[in-house]
Amino acid sequence: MSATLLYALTGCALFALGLGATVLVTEPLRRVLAFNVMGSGAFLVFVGLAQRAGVSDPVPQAMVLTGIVVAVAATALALALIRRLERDDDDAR
Amino acid sequence: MNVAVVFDGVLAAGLVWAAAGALLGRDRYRAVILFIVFGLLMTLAWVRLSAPDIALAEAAIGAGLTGALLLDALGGTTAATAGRARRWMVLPLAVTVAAVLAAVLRALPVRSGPLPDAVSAALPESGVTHPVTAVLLNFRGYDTLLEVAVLLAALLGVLGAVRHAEPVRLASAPVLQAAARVLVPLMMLAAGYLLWAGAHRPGGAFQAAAVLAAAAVLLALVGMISGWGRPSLRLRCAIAAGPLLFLAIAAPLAGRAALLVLPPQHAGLLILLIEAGLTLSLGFLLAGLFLALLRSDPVDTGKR
Amino acid sequence: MLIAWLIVLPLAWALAAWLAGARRGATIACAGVLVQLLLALALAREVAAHGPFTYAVGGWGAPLGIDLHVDGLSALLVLLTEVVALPLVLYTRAWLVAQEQDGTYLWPLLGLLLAALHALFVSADLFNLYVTLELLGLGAVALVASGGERKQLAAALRYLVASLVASGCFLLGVAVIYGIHGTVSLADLAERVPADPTTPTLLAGALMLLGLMIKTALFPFHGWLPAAHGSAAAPVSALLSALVVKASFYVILRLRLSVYSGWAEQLDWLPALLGGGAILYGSWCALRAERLKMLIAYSTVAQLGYLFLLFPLLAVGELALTAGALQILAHALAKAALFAAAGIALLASGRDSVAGLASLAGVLPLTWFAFGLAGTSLMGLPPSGGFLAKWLLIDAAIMRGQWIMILLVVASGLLAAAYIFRILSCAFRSAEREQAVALRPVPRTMEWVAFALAAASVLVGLEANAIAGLLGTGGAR
Amino acid sequence: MLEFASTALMLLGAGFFFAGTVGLLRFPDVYSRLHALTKADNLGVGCIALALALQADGLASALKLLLIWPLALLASAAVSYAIAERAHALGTPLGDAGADDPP
Repeated sequence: MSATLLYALTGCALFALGLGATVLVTEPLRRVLAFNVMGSGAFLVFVGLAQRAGVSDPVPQAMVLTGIVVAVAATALALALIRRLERDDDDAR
Repeated sequence: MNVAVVFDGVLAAGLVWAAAGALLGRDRYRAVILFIVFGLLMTLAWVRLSAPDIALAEAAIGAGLTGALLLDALGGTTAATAGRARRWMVLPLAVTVAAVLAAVLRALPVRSGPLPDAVSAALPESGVTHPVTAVLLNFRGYDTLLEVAVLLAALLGVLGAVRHAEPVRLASAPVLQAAARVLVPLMMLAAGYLLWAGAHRPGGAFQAAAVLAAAAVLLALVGMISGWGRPSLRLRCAIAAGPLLFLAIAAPLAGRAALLVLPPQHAGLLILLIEAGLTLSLGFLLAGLFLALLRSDPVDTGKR
Repeated sequence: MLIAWLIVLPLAWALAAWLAGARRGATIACAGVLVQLLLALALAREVAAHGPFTYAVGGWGAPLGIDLHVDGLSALLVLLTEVVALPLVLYTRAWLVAQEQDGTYLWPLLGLLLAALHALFVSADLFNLYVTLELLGLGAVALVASGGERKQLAAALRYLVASLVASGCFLLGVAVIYGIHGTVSLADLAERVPADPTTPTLLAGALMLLGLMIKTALFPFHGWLPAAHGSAAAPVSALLSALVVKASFYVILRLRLSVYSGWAEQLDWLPALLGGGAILYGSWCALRAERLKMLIAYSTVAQLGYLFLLFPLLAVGELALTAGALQILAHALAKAALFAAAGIALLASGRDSVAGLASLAGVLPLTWFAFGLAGTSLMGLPPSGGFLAKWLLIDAAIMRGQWIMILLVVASGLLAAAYIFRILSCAFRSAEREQAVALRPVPRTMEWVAFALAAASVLVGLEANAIAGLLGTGGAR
Repeated sequence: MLEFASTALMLLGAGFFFAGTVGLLRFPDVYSRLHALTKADNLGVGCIALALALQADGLASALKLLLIWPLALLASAAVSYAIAERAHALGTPLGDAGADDPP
């Protein structure tokens, strides 16, 4: 059980935790945290699994780099929507 | 050898603990702080997986920018705590899914795919010596082109959603401004170094852009620059310049046979050009994701 | 070369439209989509003449670089994207003027969305598909939210969370596939995966399928679609229902035909079962819907389920694929026409309830004609494209002896007729005509666009052999 | 010799971190905790950076490692000022041992 595979299995745990929390927790901000954790889990599995034989592989690393940038874009959009929804709440109250 | 195994074990446990704390904890403020801790632990994990580029990106973007966005979002929202009812259902579901995934992945034969050798074989013609940058900007440059489009879509979505906000300028704090005056030039220097180093060492356009964005976030927080209302034409041109340059280089123009063909003899120069353009534009873009969302300081408006 | 421009051009004019501001942005968008339509026509003609071709981006070739594979089906869908996009761009321009809104963020987002659609239909690389799906999802969410109203923002947030969960599952599937086979190129995987039906590959396939089903809003996962398509602006929901939702279905079809073609026969009943459930549930909700756009959105849920009936019949070969392609074409055009007409009704009467349509009885004849024509195509009455799709599907079902399938196909036609007549019946209720509310003038171009889209949906039936020809040369293996 | 010096510095750094954490847990109010954190931890960072610099392979990487220390000092000084100023603005009381806040 090499170290990289340990990180791949941690990735599975994080993915499952994130998936469960995104689906079940109803509070919007917590859901943003959840799908970020889910994404990080998937990235860990991507690199951990690809490098389980100990050979460092640049292709999944480049893909995960793309994934992290996409994740921050999605997070910013989600937070903007939450901001507007809760600003309308404040005005409504 | 076992010290490394202990370290990995503790780090893996720490990751899961921080993630569970962030997602299932009661108080929102603690959750965001734990999420930032989770981002920093992820950075360590990427270093252990010998992926320095991702560690840089995770620290700058995953923990840094996302953390700043979350803390800023936390300021205004009412401290409603998540409904207890459905949260206990998360753990059993997570444990079963994780068990299934782990069981299947453990059984896989331990071998490495063909691509690492293919990359090192094609590296000489890629124009750069660092494999990750070669994959990111030459072999799979098409993914990066679409990824820049994703960032643009997100910025347009953010600006479209909060467009009515007039630009906000936080109260200026003289001491912090002094610190910012020292830090910001150093951050710009670091961004330039990361951009230049990307060709032969871990670094590159996205990490450099994230550092530039961090400098802009710092300036905004200390009240030296204001948030964004409706971005002026100059700002929009700055953001569009990098992607347009990338498109111009990528498009099959002037004899280049196909999309994104970088002739080997001056591929290095072209990649540096693309990366420089992207660093500047994505720096503004990532900063824009934060500045468009900037809110007035809750303490001043007494909305505690 | 054509395909490169079909991806670079929309990105370029999206940026130009953002820099130019709202007013000039509209003209840039119209010009851009017009040029793209010509490029798409040329691409379709080239594929029909020389058959499918593979295009190595950056010149590096499959496992290392990214390949684009253009065959009959993808050329047809790129052409469909442009055929639907051009009228909708004209419609949106008139719609924005009538609503006194400036589309500063609408035009660039439209450009990014079209680029994502083109890139997705021709991609032959799993991770590239992930990035295009993500661009499609974020672009669609941003478009839904660009309206600025509260219920649009709530629907956009729910759509975004569903889309991100789906992308996460799809990405994990890609990660596991890369871990096992060391490549993400569809061509390489098409050789390796069918010969290796081990559980990890099956698990990766299940994860990808789950993600794509959520993005296609198939029955148990359709929760986000009615709110998003129902509350978005009319042209936006037309674009989303006609094209964006179909993109992830196309990816499922592409994976099923090439990578998971080996031993997927036993699993084909699952999508068909869910598809049947979607037809019944979607139609039932459409019958009960109060608001007009919600009715049309639930009709999308039903018609998408209809597409999934295709899977058990794929073993028949070309016939099933042609039926599926026709159904995608007919439904895209008909649904775009319905949402366009609904937008006109909303603009004119100011009320979006189905009952509110009665105040339009006897007014706006062209819009009612568009409703009728689009309805015939959804119901599957001859000679519309919808009818031909249903006919070919029944043929394939008879060949495979799937009797329940025939029952479902006919039932879906009847249920579609039921909720379409709910709309059309309002046209003849002259009783409510007297207390008609003061109707606002509707720009003629909007009515002509709705009518043109509906007519195109019927014409698809007449042009079927040309479509079958295009598919025949390039039918995915 | 170098090996011995860097391990000694490493242990010293760890000691400072330990002291900082104890301070964080034990001190009564925000202000004194800030003291513990900024003072002890910064020395810890300094020692560890020095220890690593001794073992760095080249002068360039040694200098880059040493650059971490002033940056950490600047950052923690600015951050602790901001926290203290905000805590004071929100009127968090001084610890029970301290005298009342001067008017």
